[in-house]
Amino acid sequence: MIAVLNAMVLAASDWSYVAGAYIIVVGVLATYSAAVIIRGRKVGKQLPAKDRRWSSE
Amino acid sequence: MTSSTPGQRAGRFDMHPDGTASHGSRVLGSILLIAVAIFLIVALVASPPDGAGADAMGDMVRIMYVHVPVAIACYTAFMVTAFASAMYLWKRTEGWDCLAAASVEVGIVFTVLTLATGSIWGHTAWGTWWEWDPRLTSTALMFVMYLGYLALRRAVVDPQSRAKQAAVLGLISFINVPIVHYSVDWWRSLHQTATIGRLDPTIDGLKLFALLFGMVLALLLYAWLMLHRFRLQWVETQVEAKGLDTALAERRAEAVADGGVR
Amino acid sequence: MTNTTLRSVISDARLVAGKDLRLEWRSRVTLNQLLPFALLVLVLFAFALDPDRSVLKDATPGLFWLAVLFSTLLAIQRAFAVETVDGIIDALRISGLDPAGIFLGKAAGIALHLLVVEAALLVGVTVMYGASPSGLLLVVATSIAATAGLAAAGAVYGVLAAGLRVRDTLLPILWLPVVAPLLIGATQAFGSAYEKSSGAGWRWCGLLGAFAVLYTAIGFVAFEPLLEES
Amino acid sequence: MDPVVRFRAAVCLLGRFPALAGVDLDVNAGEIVLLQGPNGAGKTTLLRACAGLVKVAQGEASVLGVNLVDDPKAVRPLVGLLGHATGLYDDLSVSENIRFWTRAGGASLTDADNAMARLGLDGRLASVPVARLSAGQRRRSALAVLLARRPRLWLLDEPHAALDQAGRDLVDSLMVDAVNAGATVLFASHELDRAQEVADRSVHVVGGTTQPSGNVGHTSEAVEVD
Repeated sequence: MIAVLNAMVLAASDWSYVAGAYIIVVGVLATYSAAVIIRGRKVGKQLPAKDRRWSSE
Repeated sequence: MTSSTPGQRAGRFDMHPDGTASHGSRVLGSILLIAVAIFLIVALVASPPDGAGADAMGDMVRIMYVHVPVAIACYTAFMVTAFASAMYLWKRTEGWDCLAAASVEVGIVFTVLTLATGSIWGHTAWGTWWEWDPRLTSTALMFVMYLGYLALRRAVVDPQSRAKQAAVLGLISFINVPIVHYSVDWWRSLHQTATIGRLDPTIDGLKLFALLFGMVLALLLYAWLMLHRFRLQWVETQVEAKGLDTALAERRAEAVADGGVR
Repeated sequence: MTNTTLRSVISDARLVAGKDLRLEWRSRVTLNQLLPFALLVLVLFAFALDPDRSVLKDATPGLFWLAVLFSTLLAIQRAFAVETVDGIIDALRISGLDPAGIFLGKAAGIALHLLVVEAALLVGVTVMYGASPSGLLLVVATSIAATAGLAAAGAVYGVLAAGLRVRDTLLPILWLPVVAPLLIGATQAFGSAYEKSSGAGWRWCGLLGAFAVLYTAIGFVAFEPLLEES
Repeated sequence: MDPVVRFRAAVCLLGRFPALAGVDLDVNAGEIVLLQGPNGAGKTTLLRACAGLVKVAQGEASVLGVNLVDDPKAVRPLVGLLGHATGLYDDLSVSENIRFWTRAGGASLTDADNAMARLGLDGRLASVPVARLSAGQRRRSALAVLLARRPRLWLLDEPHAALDQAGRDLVDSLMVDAVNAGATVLFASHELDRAQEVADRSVHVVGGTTQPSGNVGHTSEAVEVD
């Protein structure tokens, strides 16, 4: 794993580091947001809408 | 954008009827989506590479624009947890407990990102994926500490016990963060060699703007994530507690079933 | 008022610590299990590193405190295992003992056990690693300060985990990151003590003392709510 | 005079389970009251709530003038609880255990010695580690701790369990002595024949609620056997 990473790194320029960092940040945040929203929908089904104050505008 | 009747305006702008979204979170989320796009353009395209002096960072400086903001967001998250824990111990209302729990989870996500971007940044500076840099090391310890917080929450069954124990732990953990940080700092400063130094580039102009933009964006992202995560935590607590009326009725029914005795 | 409270806290602490020492005297868990374990860790370090003494000798401060840290985990688990069987936690809550007194007593009991372990380890590293300290006073001061910190933090996290089914696995992940500063400080202080340059060592020793004071204060406040919920 | 124990629609939760689902109970000073009811009815939780060990989540509850909803801890020094568990350290001897818990409660060692003598633990048994005791002997030791602490309200959960004939007689006489000395006794038991003899009245606990109480003799048709 580390060897592969190192090989990639040797072949690449600064930009691959930068791209890696940005992809990780954006990717992790997007995945986590999606996970939270999906979990919210699943659990929310078990609770009537009147108990979720934010759902009624 | 009312979505009371599903199907009438079914589309991607409709809120999911069971979800944790609200009008406010929708607006904030839309703004953030646009802001992230602008930020990426500013940080990756518009801003110039660091190019002055012998230890210039070149394009690597761009990692700073995400590393520093996510680090700030993770410290903010744990600060919110400590505050919410203190408030829970004072007020004993479940909302504060939900806030503390939600903030730890979001904070851990930002901590992972801090460690990852810090490690990538470090690889160019030090040539290894991990160097015993004080900030990185103490962040890693903090990461484990808050994983322990979540593990404790999972281990306690009774909601009130869980809230109280977690609140105490949330407060103590926050006291630990600076202790760990400074002890690691002193530890490293004794062994500091010339090859290991933090490269702090001079940042100004558009670079400074990208950094500040990133910080504001990270804090807003934290706030938006918290809107959803807090509501999720709240719904989970309510679902847990919802059974009480039913449970009371069932429990009393045992007496009725047994009531022939009188 | 506060004076009498403090006096009752201390007398409760003496009662609890005395009970723990008596328990140890009857059961000999520390003597028969903790001490051999600590010395075993020293032997295992030698297997893992090198039979060549110079490596072991150089690493002595760190290895010593790692061995102490692992032994402390067992000591904490033992200290709270005796309190969580057969309704004893309930008895403690109802007993009229001041929770701060119970905290101090448990911490003092753990600390005394640790001091015995450390004395044995000190002999162990001298004999097996060939490392003898030049600054004996610093060694003693560091041991006392670090032990106080380890025991105080141990009592806080011990009671936190005490009532849980997963306590044996949860305690290390909660407690070890917290005492990481103690490992650093004690290792650095021992490093100076073993290399004759004890200037920085005393500063580290002061840090250890400050940690001990801080965690004693935390224990005074936090033990009561934790005892209620464990 | 206020009752020693006063519960009104009290609800206690164990986790999410309402072990008590609305209890009304009055116990007056100097009474010996028997709690009867099937297993899992909530008798143990009721006794633990009286001792300030279980929070009262809804309703009103006070014991010895202490409001259990606001400050359950304040009642603890005033009561003595004998639960299913005995609360003794296995590796310490009988006398060491009794002396430790007596001193913890602030009573004198003379109280501890007197209590041990009263329960017949002052002889050879005193120096035996608790781990080597029989279940009945452990219970006697726990009773000695309770006696030495001189509580104003005795809370006994199945005090007759695991005891021999002499031990049961001793428990009964302890309860009577306690009441004569000004204390009040609330106890749960399944051995109704014996319990009803010593109790002034009984209260039926079912499904986490209390049925209206009556005189012991009149509820004898409610006797259940498990």
